[in-house]
Amino acid sequence: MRSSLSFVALAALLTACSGEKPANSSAATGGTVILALFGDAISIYPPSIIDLTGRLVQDQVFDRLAEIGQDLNTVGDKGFAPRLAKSWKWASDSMSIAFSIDPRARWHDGKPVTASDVRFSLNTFKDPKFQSPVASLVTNIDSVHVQDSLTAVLWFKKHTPEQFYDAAYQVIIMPEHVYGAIPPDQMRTSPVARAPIGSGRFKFVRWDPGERLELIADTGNYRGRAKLDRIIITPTPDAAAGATKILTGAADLVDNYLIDRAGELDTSKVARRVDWANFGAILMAMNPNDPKARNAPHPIFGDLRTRRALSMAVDRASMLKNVFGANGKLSHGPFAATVSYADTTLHPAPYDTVAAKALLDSAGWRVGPKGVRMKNGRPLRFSIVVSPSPTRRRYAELMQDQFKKIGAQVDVDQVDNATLTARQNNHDYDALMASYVSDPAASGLRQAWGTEGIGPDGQNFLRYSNKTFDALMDSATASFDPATRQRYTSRALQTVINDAPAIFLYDIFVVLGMNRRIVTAPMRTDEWWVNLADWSIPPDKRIDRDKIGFSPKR
Amino acid sequence: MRRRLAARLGQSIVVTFIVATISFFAIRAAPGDPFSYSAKPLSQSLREQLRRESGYDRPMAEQYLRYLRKIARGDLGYSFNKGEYVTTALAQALPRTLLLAGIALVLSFVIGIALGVTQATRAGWFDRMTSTVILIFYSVPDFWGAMIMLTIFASWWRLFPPGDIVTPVMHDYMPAWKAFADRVWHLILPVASLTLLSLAGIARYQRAAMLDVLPSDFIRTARAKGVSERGLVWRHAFRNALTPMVTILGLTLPAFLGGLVFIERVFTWPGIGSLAAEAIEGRDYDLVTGTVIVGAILVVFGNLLADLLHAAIDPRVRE
Amino acid sequence: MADTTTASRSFVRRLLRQPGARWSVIAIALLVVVAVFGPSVLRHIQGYGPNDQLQIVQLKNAPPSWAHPFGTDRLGRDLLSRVVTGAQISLAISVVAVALSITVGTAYGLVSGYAGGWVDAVMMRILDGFLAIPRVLLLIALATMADRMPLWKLVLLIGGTGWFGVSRLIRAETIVLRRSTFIESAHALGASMTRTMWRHVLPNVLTPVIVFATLSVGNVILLESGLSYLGAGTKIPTASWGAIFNDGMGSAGDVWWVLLFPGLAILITVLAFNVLGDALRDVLDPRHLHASHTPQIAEAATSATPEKNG
Amino acid sequence: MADPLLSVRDLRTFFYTENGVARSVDGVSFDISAGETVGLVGESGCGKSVTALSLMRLIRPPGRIEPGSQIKFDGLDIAALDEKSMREIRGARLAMVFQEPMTALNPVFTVGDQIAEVVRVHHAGSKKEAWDRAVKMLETVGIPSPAQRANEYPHQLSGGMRQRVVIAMALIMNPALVIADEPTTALDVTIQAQILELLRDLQQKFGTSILLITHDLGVVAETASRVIVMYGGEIVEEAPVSDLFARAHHPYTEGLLNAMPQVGHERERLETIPGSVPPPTKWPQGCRFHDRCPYAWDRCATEHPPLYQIGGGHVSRCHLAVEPERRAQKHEPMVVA
Repeated sequence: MRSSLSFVALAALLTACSGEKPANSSAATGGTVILALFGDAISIYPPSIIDLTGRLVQDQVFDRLAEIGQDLNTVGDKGFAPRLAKSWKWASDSMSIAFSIDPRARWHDGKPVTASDVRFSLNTFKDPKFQSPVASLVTNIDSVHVQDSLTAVLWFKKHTPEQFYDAAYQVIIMPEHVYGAIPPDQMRTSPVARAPIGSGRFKFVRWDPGERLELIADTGNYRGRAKLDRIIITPTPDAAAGATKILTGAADLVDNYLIDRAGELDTSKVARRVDWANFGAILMAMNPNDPKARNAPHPIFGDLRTRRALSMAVDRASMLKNVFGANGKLSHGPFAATVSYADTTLHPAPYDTVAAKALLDSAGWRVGPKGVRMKNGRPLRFSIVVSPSPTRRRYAELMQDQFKKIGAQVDVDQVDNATLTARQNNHDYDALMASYVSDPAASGLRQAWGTEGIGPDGQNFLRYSNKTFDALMDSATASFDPATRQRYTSRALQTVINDAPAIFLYDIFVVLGMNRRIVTAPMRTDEWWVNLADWSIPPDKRIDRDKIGFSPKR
Repeated sequence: MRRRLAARLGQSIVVTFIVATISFFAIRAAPGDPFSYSAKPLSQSLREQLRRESGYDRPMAEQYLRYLRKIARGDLGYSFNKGEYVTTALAQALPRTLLLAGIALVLSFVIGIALGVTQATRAGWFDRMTSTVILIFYSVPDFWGAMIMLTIFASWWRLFPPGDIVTPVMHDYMPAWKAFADRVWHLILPVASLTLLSLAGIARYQRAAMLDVLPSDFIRTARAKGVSERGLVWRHAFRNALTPMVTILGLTLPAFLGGLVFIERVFTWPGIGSLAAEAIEGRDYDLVTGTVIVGAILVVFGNLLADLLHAAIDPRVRE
Repeated sequence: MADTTTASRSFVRRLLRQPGARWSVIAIALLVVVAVFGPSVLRHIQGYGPNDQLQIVQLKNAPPSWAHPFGTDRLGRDLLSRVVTGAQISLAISVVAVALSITVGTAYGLVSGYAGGWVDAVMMRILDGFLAIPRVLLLIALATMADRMPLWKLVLLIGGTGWFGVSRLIRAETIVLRRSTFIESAHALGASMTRTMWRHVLPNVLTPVIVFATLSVGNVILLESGLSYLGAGTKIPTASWGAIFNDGMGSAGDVWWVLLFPGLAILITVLAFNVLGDALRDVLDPRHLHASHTPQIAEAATSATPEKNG
Repeated sequence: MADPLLSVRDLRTFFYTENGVARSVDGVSFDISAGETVGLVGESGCGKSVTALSLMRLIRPPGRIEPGSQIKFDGLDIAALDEKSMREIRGARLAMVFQEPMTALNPVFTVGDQIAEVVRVHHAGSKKEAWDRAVKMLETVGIPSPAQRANEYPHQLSGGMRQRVVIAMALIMNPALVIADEPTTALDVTIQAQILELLRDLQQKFGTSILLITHDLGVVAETASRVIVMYGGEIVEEAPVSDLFARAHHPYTEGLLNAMPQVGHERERLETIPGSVPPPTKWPQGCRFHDRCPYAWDRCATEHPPLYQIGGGHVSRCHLAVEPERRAQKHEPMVVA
């Protein structure tokens, strides 16, 4: 293990020596933007990226074959914009698509992008050794045929509405000559995985974990030079420190401004407020199984009446007001309202403590001494596992008191993120405050709530399983008619809501603190950073750090 | 003297190994291993593979021996969360911590000692007032004190930057003198917070030590020789009161490093303290033991240094 | 008998004559009264408890008023009843943890000092190891590694990491006494080892231990708040002062009451215990620093003085 | 007779403590001539040491020399001198040898350094000259290989050696008066004799006056020409040394003499003065010794005796001077401890 690592260290040293072309900023381009993000990237090697910071870096440094449109349509290729593929051609039977690589596209080390890079990337994403979280999404791609150096033909196992989305969007194209040299099982500890080389409009410069990650504009990029010169990411886990940084101008963007203090941004002369809703939603998952005896039903949540009662016991609207003031967005069900298949006519069971108590009575939970309900000598007591996120913790605390009022005793178990992930993966919890990012595609819904998503590599961590839902989703995803798809999807969503496997609390709503000198480009619902290369800083507003250009460092 | 030094050195190494042992077992007393808590989604089979590779499937005794062997070689393991060797991460963080802690330590001792001596020799309102202020600083939680400093001097009154070691980006493009000034500018708030919070304890000890020494016979002798008050305090009493202070220096080091965890956290200073907090949160086992061992080495060798200083000051312990 | 009462009376008088001691004794007495009776009295008067969320929308971060003299927090809980309950919880945590530290430390020191030889050497090296690890680091490591943390576990952790200094002190005193003749004669008379320890060693170390304990109480309150700040404190919604303070962080600057009142409570309490500890030390043991009878004890005494975070 | 070197008049030094005002020295008057050795004796707590410290102006708060006290030394009124001028006198014209050689020396400086410091603070030479003088002085006080010893620290020297160092420190500026406060108490008997011998030699050599403070009359007998006995913050008897040993007048002096072991006169046991010195905050009414006095009668409890003249240079503060017949009525003292 040691010797192989020193070998890759040598490789990193060699790549680090490749020169960067000095070029100065002009009226049109220039500027350094400092992003104070909540967390540092865990990984910036595309197949193993799992966090938002990592995705942000990936989306600047790498390209896909085609980019999803602003409307986030996932069916067919409507709205998709060319990226590395300057064009594509569907086979008549739709079982394959031929992508023509943009001949101008170059990797950041100067080598041209080729069709075999596409094949390499797809194989890498599918390789189980990499443990890619998207591996299961690309199973429908059968193989890649390199027709010529600039034409890659992707073959599919079956014709599905979202096959183009799967192929063009889910797979990040990576240079074979850089990553292919390293055996998959060594990628984890390889320095190459930490110094990415891609084809995006920004190129990677350096990463000092926990401190800063730096990207600069790729001046010769085939899609045009980024308008900014440089992006610096500084992890700022302390939200109060982040707020201070943005208000003093030490940072240009904070991705999760303290919601209680959002008013400060409205009055600041330095920073402004940008509201951004994404595909995320927060729910309180109720484990259907007993965490101690894995396959037995959960002694409390195994009963639908109890789950529904608990859902009705919490005043979601008031909690939303408490946490987000007037700005919050109430969840409608197991989806974020921003996704294309969302149905905002759906609603979880209403807040009704009387009904909730009656339901609990009917489920056999009788009020016992000290006001805690009992059934067969067992108290109605469970714990909610929650990460240190201030809003989620606040929700857990609010619910704790509301559950108490209907006779349920709740412990709030605050754990660090690592523990939360571990317990979520091991199903070691009663209830758990989880963030749930809706896939823009309806097929993702099937992965997240369908029986097929259950399993160690699946996304249905809740292990929700309902045959009706599965059948409805099968019908929805098989249909090419949007109206029919939506009808089936809505019914499937209603099925989940009726089963109350979780309490659907709120759609994630983020306040970005942004320096006033920055002119942003359109932000997409799933990723605010997606057009970062088109953000700019007007010449008259540039400050010292915007003017340094690419002049070599001291 | 040389033999004593050798003995103390040997003792320090033994203590370091004991610290390594303590952290080894303390961490293994917690449920799971690094791979059951990894933030990365790992499949069961990969987890097993990693466990095998890192030897977490072996009996505890064997793991312990392997671990000791590694430590003796100076290999503190690999951080999976940071993706680098623990020694690399520590080598990066340690100079920053030493810079911050070193300046603050020297300042808090110099100011604390000066204050303590002045208090001890100036009974009355000055002593009472400073004692009260010092006691208040001593009774304030470290992180609270640091946060107040941050709020006042970085948020309200924007005199100093709200964290980081240097101005991000711009630092690299500054001329040498400006880069130096930038470094100092970033150091002021964390150093001031750390100094204020630790000098309280030192001033208290110094005051007590001076009050202990001042009534001594040899001070009276010196006075009878015609030595001035200043000579009495700063030459005769001070040298003697310094002896217990050197012991205090060694003993306050752990507390000082503990305070550093909070200060580094509040001022986003990426030193050993931040590294430790990060490692603990991420259950980065090797990194946790690594930071604890390095912290202990700092303490142990700080004590050794204190011993040498003690001998330099007090001829009675020199033989 | 009369002798001891006059002795203790003059002790109290001397203690109260120390600067600030009178003030700190009053403050601590008040705190104890508040801690013991406050929570139940308040609950009786107000009709709700410290964890009850009164109105999560209307009463979110309400400023101090007649109904809520300390204001309310962001969950619409009455801050006065939380701070008062916090007095009970925080004082209980510190007192129990300190008692635990002293018990463990005394036992360890006695055994080590009495056994002597290689047992002592090994025990002392282990102690050196513990003393070399910053306590905060040790605590957060243990606190975050151990998953769930009810109150008793927190107490166990804090108490379990606070005994190193005191056991050194006890050991030093034990060694001095073991060597001294009256223990030898006690042995000659056939007194058992435990009896010897109880009768002779403990009374001799009582003074530094009392001082240590007093100063430790303030120190533990600081530690608890520090742990809460790092997110490793007691279980939600337990109203310890550290937790209340932690709840208040992240609120806007105009919601000053959520930080001020718990902060003041911590500051005043720690200050009172520190002042009292100082006064006790000055009265009980004027030669506290280095003028002790043996250098060994002097060093142990300084190391046993609880350092902030130490 | 020429003006005495030191002339103390009505010296009163009080300490303002929590338990009341301690009148440790309460109206003491005496003279010392140039070249003379005077012994000042009494039990501890009688005010001898405070008298010595008052002469050096080394009384620290809460103590102070009361206004009206007069200490004329070498033509200067020490009691009224400013601190700076006083510093110039201390160590130079007026020096002191302290009781405890163990603690009187600063443990962290070499002995040579500490002796040379006296020269340096009085600006009597360069650093080098001061050192050389210190080494020479060490030789003078009889320390072998002084150049080497000068570089040693106090803890490396024996008790007797250390006392020699302290004496060297006192004498290096050739002062007019040396106050030696129990210079031999902490030493064993053979060393004691050596130190006393040394003091005598040095006095002859330099012509220094010495105020020798001791509780040991034997020491006085060997060294001093005149003796002052203090009790209760007052002088109770003063006489030439031979006079005092032959005709002690005050019952307290008598008690001290009886408590003295005498060579050749093997006694069964030494007599002790019954009772103990009362605290200086509570001197008894009348004669301050009356509760311990074997001759005390009612007058003693009410009337404070003045210093009666009893012979040439012999005074005593005892009513026996006017009612000598009472000496026959010896009885048990009123207070027996």
